[in-house]
Amino acid sequence: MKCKTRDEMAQRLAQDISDGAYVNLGIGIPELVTKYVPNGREFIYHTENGLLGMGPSPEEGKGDHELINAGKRQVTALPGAAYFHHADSFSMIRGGHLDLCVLGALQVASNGDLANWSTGVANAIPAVGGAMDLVAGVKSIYVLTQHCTKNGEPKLVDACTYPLTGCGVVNRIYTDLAVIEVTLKGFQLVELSDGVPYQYVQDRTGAPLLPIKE
Amino acid sequence: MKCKTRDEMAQRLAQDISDGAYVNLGIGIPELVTKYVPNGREFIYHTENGLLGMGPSPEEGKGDHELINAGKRQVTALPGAAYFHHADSFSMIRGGHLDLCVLGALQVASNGDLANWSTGVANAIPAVGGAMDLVAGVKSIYVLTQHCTKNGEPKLVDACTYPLTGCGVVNRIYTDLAVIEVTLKGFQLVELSDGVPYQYVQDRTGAPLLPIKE
Amino acid sequence: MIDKRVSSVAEAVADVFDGATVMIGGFGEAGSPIELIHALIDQGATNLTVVNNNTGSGEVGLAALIKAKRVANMICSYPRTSNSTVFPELYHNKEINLELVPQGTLAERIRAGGSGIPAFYTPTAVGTPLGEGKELRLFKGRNYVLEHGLTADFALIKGQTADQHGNIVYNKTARNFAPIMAMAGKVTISQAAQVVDLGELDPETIITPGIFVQRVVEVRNPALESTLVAAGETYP
Amino acid sequence: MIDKRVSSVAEAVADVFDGATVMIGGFGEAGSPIELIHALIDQGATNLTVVNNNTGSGEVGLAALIKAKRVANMICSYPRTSNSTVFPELYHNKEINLELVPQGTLAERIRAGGSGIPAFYTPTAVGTPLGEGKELRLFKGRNYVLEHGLTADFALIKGQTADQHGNIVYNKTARNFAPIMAMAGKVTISQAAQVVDLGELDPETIITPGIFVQRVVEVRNPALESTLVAAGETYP
Repeated sequence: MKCKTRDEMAQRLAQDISDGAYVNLGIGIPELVTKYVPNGREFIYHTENGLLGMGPSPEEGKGDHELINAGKRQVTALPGAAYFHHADSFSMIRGGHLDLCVLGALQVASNGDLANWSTGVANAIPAVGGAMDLVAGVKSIYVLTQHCTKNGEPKLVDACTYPLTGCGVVNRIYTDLAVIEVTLKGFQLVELSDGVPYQYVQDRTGAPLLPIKE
Repeated sequence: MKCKTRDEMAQRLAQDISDGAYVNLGIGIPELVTKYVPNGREFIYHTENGLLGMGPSPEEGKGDHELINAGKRQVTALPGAAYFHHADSFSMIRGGHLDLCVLGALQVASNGDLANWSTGVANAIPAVGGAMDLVAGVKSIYVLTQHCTKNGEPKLVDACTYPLTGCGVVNRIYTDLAVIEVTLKGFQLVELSDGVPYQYVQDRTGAPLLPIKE
Repeated sequence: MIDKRVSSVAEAVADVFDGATVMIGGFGEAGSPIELIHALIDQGATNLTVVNNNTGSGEVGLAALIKAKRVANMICSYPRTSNSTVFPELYHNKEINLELVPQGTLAERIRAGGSGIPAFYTPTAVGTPLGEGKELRLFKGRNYVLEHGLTADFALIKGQTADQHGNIVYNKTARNFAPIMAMAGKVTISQAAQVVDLGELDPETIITPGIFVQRVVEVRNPALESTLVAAGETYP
Repeated sequence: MIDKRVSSVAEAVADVFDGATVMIGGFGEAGSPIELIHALIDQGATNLTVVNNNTGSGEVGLAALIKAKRVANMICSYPRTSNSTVFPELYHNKEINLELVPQGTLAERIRAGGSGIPAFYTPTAVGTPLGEGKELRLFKGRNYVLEHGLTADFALIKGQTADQHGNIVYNKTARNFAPIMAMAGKVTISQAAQVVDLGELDPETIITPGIFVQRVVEVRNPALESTLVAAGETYP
């Protein structure tokens, strides 16, 4: 049984992105997707703070403090890039112009509900950023996450217990164990990681997992 | 008795525009205002089709077919000018960023209602352009018009009979006979053209005209 | 390699379908994508709903499309123009419907449509015939009408310079409705006088980012409506 | 001669009053008008409502303004940042109120405020805690929440190059909220690394037309938040 590493998860997801797609990558594991663009394809990255055509991090010392991504890290701008203001940036998001957003998750429910911005702890400072806009507006939402929390709790659940980011928004989930589609009937297994048994994944999933369609 | 000419009307109005004002001029008599900017003042002209800092017509043969004003005549762009798209242009208008709009009128009512886009004739093709946005959004609306129609009917009336452009929007009226402020009490005479008697103007005004305040 | 260039205006508009809503850029002749409109006339799609500020002039461009009776519904702010005889005739014969929208409301509806905003409130047209029948609502003591976002199956626009990603810059007041129509069109097609290599446009000065544009076609010396009208040209 | 230049950041913010709503540009350190914020700290206005995407970092700029207890209400999308200790402390002590707004809704509310749109509907936050208590409405079978336009008494922004009419261009992603805050501020004050003569900015490439800007002040070598924080600087 071979659970996928974070890099392998990102690589697997990248295979499902079509050539020419406009993509917004969340902070964390989703950023690894840029390392695994399949041969012959080109993706254009959008960062909600006002850049389309985002390139990799600059060489040490060659960056601009005012050329950053949504994670506030320095990036570069590729040929064909464009800068714009925040309202235009979220017009792209809310208006359905982006093809794909890849996000992390605290929980995903079998009806596609996503919780990824707050654990709802009473004393925590809430912070949402652009997550709610992204899930409400981008054509496809792929979640890239470990199948379970560090404590072994399922992240794929029957109903989210954490505060929601959006209702019925997630299309696909890529984990260390499997690729799962969110359908009207619930979680639909698409693919298992090498040698991972179905039951192993079902046992770690908090809702029924429909077996791979023949 | 000396009724003002169109040029004199425009010149009189121009005296009431403060230095640095952002001004939108309607088509027709209002365009004459640009000829009479008082010494020491500078106005910045906005044309709703996407230019701030509009200058005079180009020299014959030196214009650009795609540098036009709202009346679709060729104009020029002065140093400090900026181009923008239609939504931004009407953000300026609707958002109250323009100081003054000077418009012609079919009728102005004593409550500030303006009718200037349609005579309501059954078979006419209606056309409104940006007039309704301008009167709804610009800080001050000055009407520049002959006091009466060609048939001698009053244009300043108790209530408009033509379809409205906006309700309670007109601040001041500059005619060949007088300068009139629209107040909560109705038409308030501010100034008479040289030698024009009060009664002469009142006779040609379709609503009570409060005499000049002492 | 992402490349949105197509080789002809005919190819660019090939899939416009009967009954489509088509936004067409331009304010008067400034920004009017005449070559794309003429290609649309050749292409034959009919029963169109067209969104443009005006209705064209003479018998070229938008006026020619209307004269060819391809346009069932016209959404615009100012259908009367000098040299505009085509629209009035069809309108009086009840062969074309008109939805008259104040210019700023038209612009905002288009921008809203492209921005995923289904509806908004505006002070424009309150208490006028164009506000009649619309939902009124008070905010801070002032009345506003509810207006709805507007989208289109296709948007035809005219740029000055474009690249293969669909980034566009415009010429002066030819910009007008093009950037917002590009946002509101499901398929946005831009003609441009020049298509340059990627990286030649400064990312700081791009007006329409390529994400809003699906096809770009180079039309090197675009015709001007007024020149064609003055020459008595008609299309086809 | 129209000339919106003022000679110092102190003069630029002199009339900010207690209880004012102040929009402050910037996303993280990109576009943060640090010198204007520091001038505002010196100026002393208090009980402010501040609109910014974040809450600053370290103890300079916005974080320093908050630390000085001048900010009663914070409207932002992401109050947590690395190196952000000032806001959490005051928040936990209930010395500052937080209105949390999704980033795109925040941007759209600011743009609406500057555009004379009192309210609009958005799909963002429907069914989430941030949509609770808000008016819901169906359009074409989908639910949206009503959101209101946001304006400010003052907007403090940072440009790259400006002219005396207040036209502004920005540096890369420092643009972020500045153009829309300029629209929404009754008095918009921009610092700029360079103020050039009228006509030097290309009218095609101006991002913020001067009509949205009331004051411009040249700040030649603006400080960067991260540099100050790394150096352990505090203000005042």
